[in-house]
Amino acid sequence: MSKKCVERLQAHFADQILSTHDAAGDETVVLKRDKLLDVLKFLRDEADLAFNLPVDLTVVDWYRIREPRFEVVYHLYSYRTKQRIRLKVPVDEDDARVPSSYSIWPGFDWYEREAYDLYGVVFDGHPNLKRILMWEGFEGHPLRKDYPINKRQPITTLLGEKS
Amino acid sequence: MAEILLETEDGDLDSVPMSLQMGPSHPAMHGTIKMRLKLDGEIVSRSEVEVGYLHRGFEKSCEAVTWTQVMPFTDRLNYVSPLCNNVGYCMAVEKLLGIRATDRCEYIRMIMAETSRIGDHMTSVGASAMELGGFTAFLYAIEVREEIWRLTETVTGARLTHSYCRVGGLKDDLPPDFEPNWRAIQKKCRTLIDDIHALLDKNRIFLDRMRDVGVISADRALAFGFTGPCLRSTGVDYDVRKAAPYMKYDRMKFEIPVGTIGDNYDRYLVRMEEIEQSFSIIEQCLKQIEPGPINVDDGRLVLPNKDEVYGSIEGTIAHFKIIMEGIKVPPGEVYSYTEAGNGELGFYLVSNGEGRPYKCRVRPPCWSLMQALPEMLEGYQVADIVPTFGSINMIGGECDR
Amino acid sequence: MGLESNLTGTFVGSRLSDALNWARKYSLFQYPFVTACCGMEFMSTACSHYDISRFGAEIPRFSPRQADLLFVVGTVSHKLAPVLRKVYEQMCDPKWVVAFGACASSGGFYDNYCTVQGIDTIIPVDVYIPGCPPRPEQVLDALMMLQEKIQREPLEKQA
Amino acid sequence: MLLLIGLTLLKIVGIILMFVMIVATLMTWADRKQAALIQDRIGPNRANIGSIRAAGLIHILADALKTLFKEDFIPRESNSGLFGIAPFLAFVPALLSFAVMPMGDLWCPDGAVVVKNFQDICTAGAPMDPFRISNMGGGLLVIFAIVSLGVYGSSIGGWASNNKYALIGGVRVSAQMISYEVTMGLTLVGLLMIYGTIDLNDMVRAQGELLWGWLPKWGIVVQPLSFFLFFAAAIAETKRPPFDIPEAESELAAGYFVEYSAMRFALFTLSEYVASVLVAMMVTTLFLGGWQVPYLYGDGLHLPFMENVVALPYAAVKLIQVGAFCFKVVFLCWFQLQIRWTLPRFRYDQLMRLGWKVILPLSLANVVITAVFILFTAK
Repeated sequence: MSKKCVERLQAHFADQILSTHDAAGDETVVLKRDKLLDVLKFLRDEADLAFNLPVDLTVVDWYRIREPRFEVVYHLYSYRTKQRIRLKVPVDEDDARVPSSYSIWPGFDWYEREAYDLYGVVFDGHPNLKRILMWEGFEGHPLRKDYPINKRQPITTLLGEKS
Repeated sequence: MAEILLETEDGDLDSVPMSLQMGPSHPAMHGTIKMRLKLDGEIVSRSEVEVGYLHRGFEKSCEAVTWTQVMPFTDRLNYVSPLCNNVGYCMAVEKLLGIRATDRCEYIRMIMAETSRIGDHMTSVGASAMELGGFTAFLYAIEVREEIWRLTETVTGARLTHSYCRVGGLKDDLPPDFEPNWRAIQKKCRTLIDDIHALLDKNRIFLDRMRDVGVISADRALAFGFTGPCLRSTGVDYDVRKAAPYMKYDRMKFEIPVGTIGDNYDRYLVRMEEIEQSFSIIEQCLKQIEPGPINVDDGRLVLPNKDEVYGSIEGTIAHFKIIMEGIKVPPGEVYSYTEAGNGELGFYLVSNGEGRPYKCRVRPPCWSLMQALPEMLEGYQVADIVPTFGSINMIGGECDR
Repeated sequence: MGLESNLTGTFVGSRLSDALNWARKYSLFQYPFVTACCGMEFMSTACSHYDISRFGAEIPRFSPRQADLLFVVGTVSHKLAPVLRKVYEQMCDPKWVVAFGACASSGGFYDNYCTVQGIDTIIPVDVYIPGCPPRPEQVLDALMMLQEKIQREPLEKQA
Repeated sequence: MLLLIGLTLLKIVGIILMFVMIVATLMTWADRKQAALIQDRIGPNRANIGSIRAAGLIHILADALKTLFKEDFIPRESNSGLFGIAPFLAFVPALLSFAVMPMGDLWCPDGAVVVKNFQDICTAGAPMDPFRISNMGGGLLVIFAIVSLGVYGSSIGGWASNNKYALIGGVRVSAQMISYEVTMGLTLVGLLMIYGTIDLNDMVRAQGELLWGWLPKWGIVVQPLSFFLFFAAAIAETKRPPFDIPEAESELAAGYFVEYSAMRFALFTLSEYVASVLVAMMVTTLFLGGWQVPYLYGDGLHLPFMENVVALPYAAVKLIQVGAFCFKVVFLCWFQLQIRWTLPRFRYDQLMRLGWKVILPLSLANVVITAVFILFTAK
């Protein structure tokens, strides 16, 4: 169903597309980071694409499995044309930065903050990029594969012992 | 912002904005939200929402357990409608596996998901009424939910955290007396729901508190990623069950109730109407459902019978392998979405071919709703925070995960 | 009130403590510190089917100053822990704490980076309710256990 | 002189302690039980003395005892003097206003006769006034004067707590109570014009007259609109739900008394219940005929359209009248609870709008209509 939009993207941003696939019927486009915002804007504004509902934004950490380590994953939906698409942007660990899509969909505001909080991917141009789920002063990014699951950083200890 | 507030029209009366912190432990904040408010008198001039007080590491926990063991974690996402989450997760894994559940299984899943949805909407409506001081309506709503929970308990064995679904099937079939029980409960619920309608629908105070409060336009709602009753209250008829019918929803006749202006009262009405639609869907399911197997016929996914486990060596080994190593899911990634109580509940699963999820991301509908809250509150009064926040139906487990 | 130390052990003291404890156990104003799933069962306990009010414990006071019983309902994360501690400290004596559900009692199955492994690492707890979430009957049972416990409390503890 | 003081003290004990306080305390119980009834529950019933449970009445005792021995906390950052005195400022005025409430008619020690307009006149000697504490003239004004003092307790308490929630609550209290006092006063003007007095007992006596020979001239009959307006405004004045905006539990946690614990907190809540009793008494006195029982006068029942009088002893009549008054008050208290458990809470500005834009203009219109009516009928 959304084959068409992949073709549209290929026609317009051929140099930006690294690869495409449609595992289990989910159309996926892997993009370069450079002109990401242009691609997103294109997806939102073109009448036959009209991806106006930002569905989901997350990061996959391919620690020691793949290079580059992180993949920022966008899921978009178009209410008008009933299409869905998944975009993936691979970024390196050393340079884990992606331009913020806040200006295109305000709905990605918290998703980007969450990705920053839990994975440490920085979204350039985000107006308020700070931790959202964890508290200020938390060290590290818990959803990275190299963060041990039960490494705790307690703020309060037992009553009586002032921490 | 402060500077703007200090300037009044004639410039002679200064008003200093007051900052107020609401929550996280505040009766209206569900215990898990902190709001920093800038107040100009009683008017909220700016607000900032802080979440994360119930972050329980859903994703990290899921990565540490097998595909099947994720089920209890999904229960505790939206703990008001846990069966919707169960179904959503199972469908995601099944999509990744490339299988489809049996017909009977899908009907049962639909029935159970819809009962869960009724419970969810009842809780939401009741809680908003309670927060407005209408404690009686709240208790009526909880009574409806209680009846439904008692029924689900006979099916799933648990009142709230069911873990009822399994990849490729269900824990158990419906009990034989499910249908008469459901009819009896439906009757009881109907009278209670009528009572709630009578208490609230035309109540002048309730109307005044809900009408034209917390308004959001359809465009803004879409841009914020709204789904579910909150989006539908703005007039957008997006419902996953209609837009991309999964299971047997394509065989169901039901309406998508939509609001007009996207205020609290619309959200209330949409929820109340969806309850009616859910009743009708369950009715249709019960008519269409036919006897048959509830699990797919695949020894790699479904646990063997207890007879086989104790009686044959193959059964023991199969049981052991599935329990200890988990079912094997082919490498790949998938995004599967269903309509949960609050909107589109998406699961983005990544598998590397092992018995555990490599990544199990959930797209919580509340998350998108919550980030629009400051916009929905701006310019309204302190007292309006309560119904607006209530009508969003923020569920901590789902929002913070 | 300063009087207790003189009365401890005397006949008057023990009668006074009996009467006081009796009053306290039937007048538990609760502060619901509700965070997660257990909150749903907490609502059910308050609702018509189970009706916690029979024990005189239905009045929620959202100001910790006026509450006697702190119900910690649901998972407490490290981010929330200081808040819980503060609420506990703001409560006026005498006060009791009920850890409602597995998460509040022990962290439940959330053995990970963000969850407090039982609220007894932060504040003292009087009654633990197991279950994920506990059934309303269990909650009522816990309430009755707490009432028994209150009845047995010696006078000098009731400063 | 000593006798007079002793008698007044006895009346204070009788009326305030025996009646008002007991009704107010019972209201806390009735509140919980009524809620339970409406919500298909049982409500408190476990507290017991021996094997007596008395349908949960014993819970009142438990609550009182517990509150008495709870830690009395004064926040360090608060203004401790004002903080400590505020609950009494709220509670005492609420009790004071009962001083002028007539629970029964004047008592003639040497017998009385009923004159043509159905009022008893003493045959010999001066009438005594055993059913109200003080018979100072202008009872209605005294009540208004004292009730308006009550606002100080709440708003000072809210301010002295040094807590933002309490402050918002305190500000809301003052706004709400001051505006509703205006409306409350105005709704009664029509009544004053009809009865031509501000003495409460005289008003009640005037309500004993019959219209067209059968309809008691109660306030609710001659001023029906004013009855509803006054009742609404008076409930708002008590700060009880649905007008509990100053303490709005879901927004302000506990509003102006958020920092109060133990007895001081109990005094605030109790003063609200006492205010409810006061409202019930005022409505009874002004609109429901006070101690009047229809057709019952000093010498017995004067049923309409019947010539002869069903004779009753004078003392029995007076007793029935006091009983009728108490019954009406208790009924109205219960009625307030019924309202409380049915309606959601107003919003602050909606409450103000209701007061200033609905009740006030309506009561003004009521005054005008009454005036015109009186003008024409007087001719």
